[in-house]
Amino acid sequence: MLAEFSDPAALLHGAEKIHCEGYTRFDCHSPFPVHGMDEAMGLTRSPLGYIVFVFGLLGAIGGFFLQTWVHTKAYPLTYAGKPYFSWQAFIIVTFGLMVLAGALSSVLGLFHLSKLPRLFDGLFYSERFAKVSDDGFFISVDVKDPRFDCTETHRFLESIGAINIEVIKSE
Amino acid sequence: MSLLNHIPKQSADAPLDIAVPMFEDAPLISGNQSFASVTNRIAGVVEGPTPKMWWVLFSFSVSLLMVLVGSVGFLVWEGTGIWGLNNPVGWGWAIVNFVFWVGIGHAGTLISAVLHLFRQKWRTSINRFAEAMTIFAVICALLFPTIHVGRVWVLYWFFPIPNQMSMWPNFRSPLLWDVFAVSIYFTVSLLFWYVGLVPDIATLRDRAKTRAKKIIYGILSLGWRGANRHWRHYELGYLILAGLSTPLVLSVHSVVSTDFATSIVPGWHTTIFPPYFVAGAIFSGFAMVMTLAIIARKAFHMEDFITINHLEKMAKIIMVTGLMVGYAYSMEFFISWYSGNEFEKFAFINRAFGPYAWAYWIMISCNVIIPQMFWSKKLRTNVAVLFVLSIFVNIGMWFERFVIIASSLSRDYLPSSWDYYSPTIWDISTLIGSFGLFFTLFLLFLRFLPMISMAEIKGVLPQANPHHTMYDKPGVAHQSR
Amino acid sequence: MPIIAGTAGIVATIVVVFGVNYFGSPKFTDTGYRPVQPVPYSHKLHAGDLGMDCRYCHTAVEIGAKATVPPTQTCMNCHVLCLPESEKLLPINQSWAEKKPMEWIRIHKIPDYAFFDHSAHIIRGVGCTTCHGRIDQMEVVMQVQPLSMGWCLDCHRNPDMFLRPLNEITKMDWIPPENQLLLAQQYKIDRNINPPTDCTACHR
Amino acid sequence: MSDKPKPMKFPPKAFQLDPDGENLIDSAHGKSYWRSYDQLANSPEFQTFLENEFPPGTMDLPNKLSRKKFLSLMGASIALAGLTACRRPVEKIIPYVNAPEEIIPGVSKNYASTMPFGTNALGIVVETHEGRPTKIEGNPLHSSSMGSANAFMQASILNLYDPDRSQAPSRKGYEVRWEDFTAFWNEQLTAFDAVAGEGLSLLSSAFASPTLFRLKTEFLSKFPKATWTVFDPVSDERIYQGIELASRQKLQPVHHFESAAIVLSLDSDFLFLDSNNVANSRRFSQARRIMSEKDSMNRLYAVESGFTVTGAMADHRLKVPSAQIMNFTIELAKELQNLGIPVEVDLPTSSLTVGRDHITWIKALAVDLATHKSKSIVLAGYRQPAEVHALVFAINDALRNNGKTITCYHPEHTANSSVTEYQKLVDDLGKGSVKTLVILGGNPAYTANENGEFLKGLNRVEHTIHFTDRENETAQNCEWHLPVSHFMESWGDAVSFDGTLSVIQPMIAPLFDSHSLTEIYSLLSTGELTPGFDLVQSTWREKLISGNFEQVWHHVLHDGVFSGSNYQAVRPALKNKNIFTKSEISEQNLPGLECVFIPSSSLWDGEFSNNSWLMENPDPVTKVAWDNVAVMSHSTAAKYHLKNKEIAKFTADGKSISCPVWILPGQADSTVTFSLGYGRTASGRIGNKVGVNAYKFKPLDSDIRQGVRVTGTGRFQIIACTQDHHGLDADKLAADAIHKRLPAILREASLDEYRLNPGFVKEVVEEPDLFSLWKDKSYDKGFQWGMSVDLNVCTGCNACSIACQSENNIPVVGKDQVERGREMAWIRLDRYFSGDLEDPEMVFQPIACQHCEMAPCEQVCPVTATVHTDEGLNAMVYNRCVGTRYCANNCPYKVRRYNFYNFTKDLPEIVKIAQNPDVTVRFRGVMEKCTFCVQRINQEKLRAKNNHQDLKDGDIVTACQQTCPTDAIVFGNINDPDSRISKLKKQNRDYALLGELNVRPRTTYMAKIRNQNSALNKNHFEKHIQ
Repeated sequence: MLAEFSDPAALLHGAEKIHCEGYTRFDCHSPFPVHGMDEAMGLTRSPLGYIVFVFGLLGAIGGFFLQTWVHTKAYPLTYAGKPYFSWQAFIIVTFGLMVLAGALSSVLGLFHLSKLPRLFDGLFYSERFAKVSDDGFFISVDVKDPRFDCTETHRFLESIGAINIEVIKSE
Repeated sequence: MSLLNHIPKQSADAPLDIAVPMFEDAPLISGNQSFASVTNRIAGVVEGPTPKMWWVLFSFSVSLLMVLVGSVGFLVWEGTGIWGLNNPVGWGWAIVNFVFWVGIGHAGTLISAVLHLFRQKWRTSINRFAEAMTIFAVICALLFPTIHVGRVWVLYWFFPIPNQMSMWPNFRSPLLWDVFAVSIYFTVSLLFWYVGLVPDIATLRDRAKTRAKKIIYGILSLGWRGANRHWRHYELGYLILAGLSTPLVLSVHSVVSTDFATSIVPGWHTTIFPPYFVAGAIFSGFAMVMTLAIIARKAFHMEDFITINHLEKMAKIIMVTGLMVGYAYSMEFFISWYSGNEFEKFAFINRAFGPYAWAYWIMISCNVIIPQMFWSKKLRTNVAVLFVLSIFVNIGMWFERFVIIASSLSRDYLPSSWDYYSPTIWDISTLIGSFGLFFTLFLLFLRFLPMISMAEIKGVLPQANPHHTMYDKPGVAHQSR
Repeated sequence: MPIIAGTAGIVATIVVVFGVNYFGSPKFTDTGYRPVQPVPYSHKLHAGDLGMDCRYCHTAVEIGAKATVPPTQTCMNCHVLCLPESEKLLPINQSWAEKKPMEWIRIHKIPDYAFFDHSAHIIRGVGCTTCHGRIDQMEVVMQVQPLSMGWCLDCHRNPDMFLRPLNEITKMDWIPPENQLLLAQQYKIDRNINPPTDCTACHR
Repeated sequence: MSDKPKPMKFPPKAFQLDPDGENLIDSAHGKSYWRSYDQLANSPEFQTFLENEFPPGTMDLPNKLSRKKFLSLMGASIALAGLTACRRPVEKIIPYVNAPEEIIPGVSKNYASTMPFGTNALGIVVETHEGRPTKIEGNPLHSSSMGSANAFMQASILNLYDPDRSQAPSRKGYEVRWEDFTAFWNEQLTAFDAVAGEGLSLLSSAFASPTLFRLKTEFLSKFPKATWTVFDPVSDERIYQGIELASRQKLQPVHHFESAAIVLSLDSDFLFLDSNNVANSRRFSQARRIMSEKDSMNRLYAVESGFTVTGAMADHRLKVPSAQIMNFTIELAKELQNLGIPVEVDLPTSSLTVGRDHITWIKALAVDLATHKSKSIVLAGYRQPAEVHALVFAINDALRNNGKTITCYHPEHTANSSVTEYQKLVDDLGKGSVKTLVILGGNPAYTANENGEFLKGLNRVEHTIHFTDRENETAQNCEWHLPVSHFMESWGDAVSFDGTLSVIQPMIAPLFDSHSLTEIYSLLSTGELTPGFDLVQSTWREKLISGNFEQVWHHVLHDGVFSGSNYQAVRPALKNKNIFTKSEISEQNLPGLECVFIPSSSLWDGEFSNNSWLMENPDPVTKVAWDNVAVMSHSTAAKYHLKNKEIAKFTADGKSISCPVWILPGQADSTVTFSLGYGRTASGRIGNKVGVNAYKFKPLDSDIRQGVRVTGTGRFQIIACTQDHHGLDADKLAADAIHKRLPAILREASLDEYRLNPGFVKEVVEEPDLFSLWKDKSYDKGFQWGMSVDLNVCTGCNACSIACQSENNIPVVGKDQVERGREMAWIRLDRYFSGDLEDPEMVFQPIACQHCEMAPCEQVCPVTATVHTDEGLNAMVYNRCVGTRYCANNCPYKVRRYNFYNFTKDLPEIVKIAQNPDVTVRFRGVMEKCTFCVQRINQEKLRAKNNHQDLKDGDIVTACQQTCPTDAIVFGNINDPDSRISKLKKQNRDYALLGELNVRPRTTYMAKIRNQNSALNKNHFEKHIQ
């Protein structure tokens, strides 16, 4: 069930209310991130940070060990009379690989967490929903939500100031 | 990773107008825009018919691109001998161009990442094509080290790939650091750019008329639904990327500078190089953004989004970094004198008064003297002046690299091996050609992707703030739509 | 989904890298090279069944860089008497009569910028079969080892298993005895063996 | 090198196709192949030709051309038969049909032989691979090379493989066979037999060879009325005349510099271009070399007009126009007489006004000579008139040097050049009294065609027959042209100045349809071609060797010399008081310039003009390659408003020449020096139309032309100069920097200063205490290679750089590339001037890779193409190089050379054969540099190890060290305290160039010391210029 709201503020209040009402499987859609929405929907902080941290660390360690191995084990050669293991020289590449691993993991991670890519979603059946990326503000409630009841929810959404509500049947 | 710890608090309830005081005056977006109007204006550019001007520019830059293809082809066929290089001067225009393009490639990520971390909202209007510019500039930059080697076909030896020779690259070589730094910088910038694009591509998808567009944009937008369960990860991910790119963007040009700083050539061997190169990079980068921004806003009537106020802010940054660069120039002289090292001393005196004096003084006037005009608000806010000056700065910065490389190499330790370096037609054609590559890519971007981040613009409109005073009395909101 | 994409990407790169440098390497491209020679000369017959010593034909192997392919002369030493009429030998007889050199097809080849010296290895006690395989069992000779730089280095770094008593250099069926590692230590001292891994050892 | 020279009974067959090399000629396809090179390049004959005849490698892909393939199995060839196999191109192995015992494929053999040079013989040892000569070195047993070789000897190997040599005889431009000529000549012989040779004239170059001399005498006895003229454009004729004038004897002087404390060189370049220069250099250096401040060294005074290598070595140099050397000598003689030295010659009155302080100069010099009786040498250059040489003889006689430091010999078997006879011949030609003219070598149409008289005369001759190695200017004007073999293809013999006999033995059968001079000489008298081997042997059997011939002969071939064969020294006395016909020698200050003509340091008299190595080898003094220039002083140029590189027009006596000006400090004012040998028109692909033909302006009977007027044309010429002399341009900035740096770069002191302060070398630059931030790699085990260069004896003669080029397959890049600063020389000679601009001192510094222990180049290579070996070599792995050129940028010595193009691509097949199979030929886009001759190191180490020996000090000799005529370069194991190298490095003159950079070079230099006369001393740390 998809309910459109007039503006970010309305959406925010709507979200707060429906959250208090005890709905869980609902989501708010807006063309840009609305501030305070996470609290309104009672969402916790994204775990992405930890993922990136771990991968970044792996990248760094891997990079450093690669270089150390190459110059001390694989084929130890003398350059300019310097020691085989000269860590100072390895720092830059280590750092680079850390950033690379971090960046890749953060991008892959964020899409993974937000269950994307998902090229086909029920919501796309709605005509109005196209506005979501322009200036539409919506709340969608999933049928699977325990509190979901077609008429109940409809009335409730109206009560929290939703304009034109529609029911999407994704078969 | 201390960045991550303070992120949630900020991202949650950061007051909207945290913007640094100097930017408080004047609204970020003029013309009393609404969400819809933003979308229409920006997406309109992509959806509307192709302007004649675009075709003219495009065909021009493609022909330049052909020049590049030609010169590179001949280079690979004949060998690096077609360039003006000689024995003392082993690096010429190719490396100059490389450093020049990398420098330009800095502004984009800097604007997006650093200014994002500092929550400089005014960046939203320029970050998108600044990022695009970065990526295309870095592509040009990567081209030069690739083609300047003697045997392009064995270039893969640069990468640690297991092979039947059981040979590995030399991780001690600054050149290898370079390869890693720049290619990683390219990858990260690309990711950063794409992530930023996703919501806007979704917009294009939703507005697409033809089926083809629907499919292409549909796939590219990965089924973005603007759901808050996306946004929450998205915002953090974007922030982390910014957090990662910030040290990266600062490191890249530092690494590039180590090519010179870690070698023993007098005039290269100075510890001041990393900061000085970074400052120079930002300097030239912003100049290039300025140039492009002015063209773009004129061509597509984006005055409302890229306001004079944006340009002025960039002008200020250019002036500041210009002063840094100027300071570095003077410091080089001081240190070489203070070191008492005969070779160092000569290297710099030779720069200013030797055979390359002409280049040196072009550099000084373009990079240090001319930017001083930005002290006057009048010039700072005059689009024409800004445009001309930004081009001067670009020229100046190219010459900076030329002076550093050519003058230092041409006269180093043993006078017996001194020799003068002058480019050949092929050096020149390759440089010109690289601009062709750059502008071709850039024009394609302007045509097929939103040049300004709609989502972010909307985010900084006053009515985007649910806590905004306008929402306290009912009805106002409706007017605003 | 992105995880899959990510891992898939990584796996793909690894596959490509290793694929290329396996299928592109001499190990794949060169080992097993077995061209047809102008004369169906059988090493199996001569070196194997007749048990001729390698050095009867490859004379310079102990003194020079090159093992040397024998001149027609060498063939004729025997073949004026033994089966002079065999049509297999026609090209040889022809070459001898017309003083036209034989054109054998080269099998074992290392790049021009790598300098290999047979005498250095033979005199240190590296046997023929180590690099050329069981020639005595080859009707038609083929390359059995990659002769790649990595392969050379493996032995130069740890030659122990390949050092022999000097009188068994050309022994085809030599296999390292149980106490090989011990013997190797002794050989290394006696023959002053310390294989270089410097670039200049082979490249100049 | 390693194995002792071997005797060789028969020329090894380069063409194994044919065991009894009768139809070598046919098999070589010489004519067809070389005549139409391009069309035939892919024809089947060409293929078989290469496969069978030429050693392999000649068929390699151009960009991977590798001499190593020469070593491929049985020294036979590999032909790429196209990509028939799916995985790699099929390669053919082509063994011999029957193998010569001598040759072990891949193992080089050295043979002793002799290089005839004018009337001298230079003993050489030739390195051959599969019967293919690749490298020439001096023969230690031979008195005139003493183990060393100069640039000409080194480069003569390339003349052998010169694709522009003529391939077959021709008559009136049509190709013929030798049989045709012999037939023709027999007719001639019968005709001339009747008239005892009336109207038959022969013109040959000078030679010193028992066999040739025997054949010449035989010929003249057969044809008493025939004339045999001997002529060379550059010869010592006047020296002999002078000595004869004074002593009434025909004598050949040989100078023993090793036992001379004082040497005075009057316009003589005895260390570089005058005859016997190799032996001179070696002997001179023996008296020059010092091991500590306690040793004494000789003192060299040079009086000359143009700066020469000898002048650069001089402790005191006085610039005097060549024409006034006579006045100078007279002044000196007078001064000596005043000092009571009995110079018993009636000296004419003369006056001399040159230099600022020449009076004091002469006084000081005279005193020095007077106090070193019988321990000094005075010698004059061949350019000086006979009187000067006579006077010099008298002076030496008075100083009792004759017999002590100078020995004289009665030259036998020698035919000396004579201008007067040549002029007489030209007159005869003009008169038309010559019916048949036979020219044996030489190129008079180019070298001696004053006013075109020679050619005019030539046209009046019925039959002209020219024997030479190529269709040169003379050949083009002759009826018959018959190719002469290179000395490495011929049997012959030669005798050196001191009479040492040696045999010329062929290293390879003639590549083309040619015959040796020996064979040709006998052909002329007998009318048939006798094998050179028999001719030489019969000479030796009859005339030279008494006793067991076979045994002695074997030794002669083996050693390259007939030991104990040298002449008896004679002790001539001064027999003639009135040398001078005139009683008054006017001060020869004619108006206008004095032009001096010297043989080119690269092309000699033009003989080497098609030799690319020499052509690209910069002149030691001017550093100009690929051109000859008119050298003049700053003030002279200023006086006539001439700029550097400006083309100036010189005119005198109705002759004129246009030549680019080259301003050089130290040239005597109002004198100009021209190099001969350039401006050839029929030399070959290298030598044609390069530079200016100075012979056109040179008087036939003199090397000096006076009263020359000059005007600038305002046009400038591009000159390929390997070392710009900034100081001379208006570039004050550079000049200042250079003279600030020079004292540290090239450390130098006078002997007195050195004795006063033996440690001066270390004090020149204050080095910060050098430490590194990491634990240094220790190089204390095994061999640790190092090199030491003694600047005190290095003359800057360029021999090392040609030897290096020959040993290491260094490509020639051409004038354009040299001009763009892309020359490839691995070892270059840096030349600096010090002192004041008008009268400076010149110093040389050979610079090759210094093999730094902390090499900046290694640090920066991204692909480990250059790393350090455990033996301290800075290894350059061509095949790993990607070509970033970063290493070259980071090399403070700028010794790394980069292959900007594929420089070996267009090399004619035959030239590729000259290359060293033990060294990779570099491909496009890779860096290269001095390797300390790592191939020699490896070979010697392997040889020692295979023979279970220890490597002795001196076993390994680098190419530059081996050839150095002054033994200035020493290479060895610095880890062995007893090795020569480590002893040298312990000396207090030892210093590391740019040592303050803490790169720790393995090559170090020994400071230059000038043994100055305290009466004329100059302070050495004054203003320097380059």
